[in-house]
Amino acid sequence: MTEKPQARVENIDRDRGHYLLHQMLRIRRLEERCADLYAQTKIRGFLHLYIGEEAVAVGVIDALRDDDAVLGTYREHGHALMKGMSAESIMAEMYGNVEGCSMGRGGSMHLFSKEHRFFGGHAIVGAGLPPTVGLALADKMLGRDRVTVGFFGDGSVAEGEFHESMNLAALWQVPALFCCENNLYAMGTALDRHQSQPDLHLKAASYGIPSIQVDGMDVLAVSHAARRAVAAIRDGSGPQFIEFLTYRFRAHSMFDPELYRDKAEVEKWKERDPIKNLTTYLRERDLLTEQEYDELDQSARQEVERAVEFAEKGSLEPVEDLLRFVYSEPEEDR
Amino acid sequence: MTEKPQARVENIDRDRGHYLLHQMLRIRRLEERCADLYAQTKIRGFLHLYIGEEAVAVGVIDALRDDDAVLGTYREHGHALMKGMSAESIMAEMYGNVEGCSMGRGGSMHLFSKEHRFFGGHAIVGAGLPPTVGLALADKMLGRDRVTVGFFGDGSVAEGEFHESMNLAALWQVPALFCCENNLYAMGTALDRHQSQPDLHLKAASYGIPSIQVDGMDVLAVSHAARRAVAAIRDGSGPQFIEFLTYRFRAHSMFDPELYRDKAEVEKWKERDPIKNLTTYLRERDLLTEQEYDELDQSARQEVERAVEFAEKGSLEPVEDLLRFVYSEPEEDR
Amino acid sequence: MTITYREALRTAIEEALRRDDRVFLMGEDVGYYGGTFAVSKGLVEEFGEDRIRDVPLSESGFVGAGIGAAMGGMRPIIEVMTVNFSLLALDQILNTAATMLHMSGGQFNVPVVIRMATGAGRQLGAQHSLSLENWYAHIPGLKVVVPATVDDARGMLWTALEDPDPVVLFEHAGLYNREGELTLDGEPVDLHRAAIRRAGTDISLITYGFHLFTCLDAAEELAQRGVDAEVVELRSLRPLDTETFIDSVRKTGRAVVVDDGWKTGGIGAEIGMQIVEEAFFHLDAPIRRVCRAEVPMPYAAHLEQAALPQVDDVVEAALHLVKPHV
Amino acid sequence: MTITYREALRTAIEEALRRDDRVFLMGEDVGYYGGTFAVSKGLVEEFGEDRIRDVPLSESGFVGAGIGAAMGGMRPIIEVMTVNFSLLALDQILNTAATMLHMSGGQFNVPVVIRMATGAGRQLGAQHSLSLENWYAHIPGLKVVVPATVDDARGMLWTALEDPDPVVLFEHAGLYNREGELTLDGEPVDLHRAAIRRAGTDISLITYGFHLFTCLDAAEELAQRGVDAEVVELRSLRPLDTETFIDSVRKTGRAVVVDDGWKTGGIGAEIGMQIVEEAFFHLDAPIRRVCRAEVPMPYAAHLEQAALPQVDDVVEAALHLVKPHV
Ligand SMILES: Cc1ncc(C[n+]2csc(CCOP(=O)(O)OP(=O)(O)O)c2C)c(N)n1
Ligand SMILES: Cc1ncc(C[n+]2csc(CCOP(=O)(O)OP(=O)(O)O)c2C)c(N)n1
Ligand SMILES: [Mg+2]
Ligand SMILES: [Mg+2]
Repeated sequence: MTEKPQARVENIDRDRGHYLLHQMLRIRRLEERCADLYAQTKIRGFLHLYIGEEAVAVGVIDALRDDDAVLGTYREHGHALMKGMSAESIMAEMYGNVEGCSMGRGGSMHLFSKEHRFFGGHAIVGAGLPPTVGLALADKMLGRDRVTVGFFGDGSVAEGEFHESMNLAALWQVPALFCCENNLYAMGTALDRHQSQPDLHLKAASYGIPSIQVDGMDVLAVSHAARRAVAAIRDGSGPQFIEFLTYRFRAHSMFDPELYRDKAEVEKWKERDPIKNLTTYLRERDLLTEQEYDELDQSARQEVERAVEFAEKGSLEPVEDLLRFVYSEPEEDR
Repeated sequence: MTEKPQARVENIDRDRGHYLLHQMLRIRRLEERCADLYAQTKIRGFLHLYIGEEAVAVGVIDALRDDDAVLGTYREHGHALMKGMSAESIMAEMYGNVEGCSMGRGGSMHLFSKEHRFFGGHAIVGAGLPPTVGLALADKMLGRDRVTVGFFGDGSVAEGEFHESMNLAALWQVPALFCCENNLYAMGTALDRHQSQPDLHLKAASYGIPSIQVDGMDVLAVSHAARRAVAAIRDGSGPQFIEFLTYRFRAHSMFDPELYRDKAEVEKWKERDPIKNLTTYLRERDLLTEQEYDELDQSARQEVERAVEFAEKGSLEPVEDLLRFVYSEPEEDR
Repeated sequence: MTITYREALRTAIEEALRRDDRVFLMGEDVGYYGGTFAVSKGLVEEFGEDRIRDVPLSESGFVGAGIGAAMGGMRPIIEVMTVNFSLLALDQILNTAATMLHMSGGQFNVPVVIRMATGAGRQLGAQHSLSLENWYAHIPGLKVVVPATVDDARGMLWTALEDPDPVVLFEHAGLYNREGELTLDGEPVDLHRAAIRRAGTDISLITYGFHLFTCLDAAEELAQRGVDAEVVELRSLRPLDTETFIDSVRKTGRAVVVDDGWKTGGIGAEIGMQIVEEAFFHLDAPIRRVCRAEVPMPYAAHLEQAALPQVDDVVEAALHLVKPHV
Repeated sequence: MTITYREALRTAIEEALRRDDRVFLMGEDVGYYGGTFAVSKGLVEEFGEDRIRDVPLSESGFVGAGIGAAMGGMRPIIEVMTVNFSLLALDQILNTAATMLHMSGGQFNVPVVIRMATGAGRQLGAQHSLSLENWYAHIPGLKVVVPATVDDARGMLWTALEDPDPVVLFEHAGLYNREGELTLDGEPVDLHRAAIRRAGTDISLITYGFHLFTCLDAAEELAQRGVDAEVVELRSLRPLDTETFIDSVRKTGRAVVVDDGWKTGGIGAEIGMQIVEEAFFHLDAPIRRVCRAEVPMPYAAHLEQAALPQVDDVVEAALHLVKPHV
């Protein structure tokens, strides 16, 4: 039921290489800017950066159709951006502006977009999984060929809800792709200190769900695995599970003093930076010039700056509206 | 990590054969009488009978020392009796008498005895498992060589708490024996309709816990497996898991119309009745005469009748004491 | 037509399944077992396994899955066998279902109906006898309804299914066998108005669910003693129809609140407090609460009955307020 | 000596670990991370992994394991990072810890201490900003304490560890950095008495936890306006020290209850209701509640602040009762 990690198998052309690189750069630059803005107290609350893990969101979500659904955790900026949500709407949300994707009610941990079928932004670890199963169940019951993708960390595999969800997904054979972002830590607790069996894809396999482990620092490997999984799920073959081995380069959140790991370990992983990784790959094959890289990077940086400008000019929801959205308003009924 | 079901391997003598048979008869007769008394409305609330599954409690608890701990579910009369609690104290409890093992506060689902280290009687499915881990952890931290045994049904394996408990038990290597009483149904839901992977011992194995599947209708097989497991645990080798394949001959509770299974299936399993099974085994080896069987049975029946008499003559706690035992009373502080 | 509360619920579920393809019932043993309280007996044979969906023992999992299915376009009726087990699903109900619309800035509503049995009185002991309606009534984003009559048992489910937001429906297990006269034709009923089930002038007995009948009996008893009690049945615990019970107390000047849950922090406190806030100057006496004793429910019948609100307790509380010196 | 609330808690934990070998601290990231709120920073280095026990994300599992360890002779301090995540462990807390002694007819007590952070105000959004002290205070079998001062942060843990029954200790996350004067020598403190933190004659401001400081500030402001407010800090939410706050209201005749949770069914309703039951004829005015707005907590700062009880809200409520026509 489980397979060995996949080697890079995608033969990519220049356009696709540039596209994937650009997507990762967009996420990286957005989040680097977020870190600054947090220091400037423009962004508040909890802020969890995805820096280092971009290949996962990019490779997986790239394999989806617009009408497929995505759910993430509190570490979901990259997923939201990749699912098509604008950097403006994300940045405005972190500013707490009414122009934000959740009208400023959600913040960094609760990005949502109905238009893009991006279902959050879940900050209770593991709690996004049962709804992932349910969204997929609805598609199955309604005879739609859509796929629902849930992202979650290694930490959530210890939560009971993870197991209840795997069992339900397997029993009902729902069209869901479970993407475990195994970055080796749940906050400050190392994988082998929170999981008696750290090979997490074996957990899903024990439910009879096809499961593989993939190098999450290699966007091409991610993309290949995701495309295969999504195609199979769309064809009606039931749920699939992919464990992505990845690493976060930054602290867990802006409050984390990182006492629990060595700088050297972080540096070692940075050598496998997915952006550097893909850049080297493309350069080696003469699919990317230095100037092209700079252009892609500049484009990403400009997009982020536009987003910051947008947020800076944004507005706050009137306090009188505080009690809105506790219950649906008549025009929203469906 | 997992092994094939064990064949009968214990070479038993007459005394031990009689002993095990007698224990199963004690449970059987007690519960048959409970069913009558329920019909007579002497016993109320929920009543879950263990009839058909006696070999499990008998074979496992027989392998324990007095100072080992046991936790069960709401289907725990047999376990309580086998752990040394008197039929009187159990019957009185079901009558709601103050002489009952839980002073009439618990009823059939909540039998307890501090003296016998019988920790209940848990009626929330799966909820006895985390405390099982904790009791074992206490022994480990305090350097005691005691074993804690938790019994639970196949249904609880679907609960998140089961998985959280397995992971904790494995991470901490606690001296606990997990006994899954897989009777093929969770209320009216058949195993393969509530578990995507119905080989339940594989679940525990996926946490790195040594796990086997054993014929739960054969008390000798149960006993053999339990002794091996308990010895290993006591030696400090960490938790173990045994899945017992068994069957309940009666309805889930006294309210269950048993719409979900065929009479024929029940009859087929009754051919493997653990009492009949052991009786035949002993008879075939000339270790049991018909008269001896009758004596053992009579002794069990008499014990039950004494328990009923005791309960009939029992008394009720004064209503004025309603609010006792919400908090510890000064003399109980320790 | 006279039917039982159980039949009223089954009829409601059956009608909903016929009316709307998006509706399905999911829960432990709703299918082949026939429903723990036999509410869904026979439905799996008629509607099939997909729409009468047995689930494993995974309260958080299947409630969360129901929430997801609702967001995906279905109209699930999730049966959590009893409120006792709903603790395992509370995170999904509070942190996902009740907050989703708000967190998403109004984008994602969750049209889910969650049914659960509640209450004590059948000697099921501490872990199977909770009444936690007050906890649910505390949660913004939920609606909480408590049908007591057969009309409401039949009608509230429909209204709940038409609601775009999560509705929790509490069924007191002591009501399933109770018979009542069906006066409505199964149409949806108003969810938000309390009902005056007996008009009176001397004192207001305010309650919900099972204790409607405790209060009606108490009112009869009180009538014999010359006290004319008004019985207000809340029907919905969130939102509370403050207006109706405040009007009643303004008229009678006295109130007893009868609550199936433990006293401290129960819904009875909320009702009492709202009366103080809105009708203080109309009160001729303090307010009294008749609640469950603050003890995990004992198994023994005599202790259990002593722990639960009884007709006599209500009568005594009312008399104390009306005739304090008698 | 001036120390922070965080330091007071750390000192208390350290002292407990030294005093009693059976004590250990368990929770997510209490060890190598140093504690989510840095309360246990440095302790794993001193006491080792066994006694400063990091646990996986398994709230039900590790809380239940702590309960079992307590029954097995240990004295665990279980840290559930925040009340938001405690929903996942609520079944163990209510159905096991709080009922065990009763279900077993007095045989098995559960000497466990469960600490959790609570409260909002740091822009953490709907899923990380709950205050559910009232839910815990509703549960017979639990004790619920809410230290607000550094003396209580240090002393209550000791008392809680000496208690034979489960004690839940709520720490408002907004207090960790707050400094205060330590007046006691770290001895155990009384858990059951409310404290008069400011004496006054005109009105009683009754509160707990973080809002002690809201109320003290409001009392200053009220003093400027000629109103002499008494501030009652409950300290324990279960049991409630009814006597102390009732005495206060008997004296002042007026009360404002300030509660960090949502209004409907909050602990504020209970306090108010007890005043009505016990001191109705001493009341010169209705009772007012100042609570959190009934909305899942929004992220945006201005909305969050608008949703939380503020000094001005307390002042306004008090003035309304004291000088209704001003
Ligand atoms: C149920 C629950 N418990 C605790 C937390 C606090 N918390 C937030 S993130 C986190 C670690 C999660 O680790 P992982 O799942 O590996 O995701 P990562 O942050 O590494 O992406 C913890 C403990 C929470 N949000 N929810
Ligand atoms: C958390 C929870 N959910 C539901 C129930 C209701 N219930 C009681 S027993 C049971 C079936 C349990 O089956 P299993 O674990 O296989 O044990 P068995 O009864 O077969 O011994 C159910 C659904 C419960 N007690 N607790
Ligand atoms: Mg992680
Ligand atoms: Mg079973």
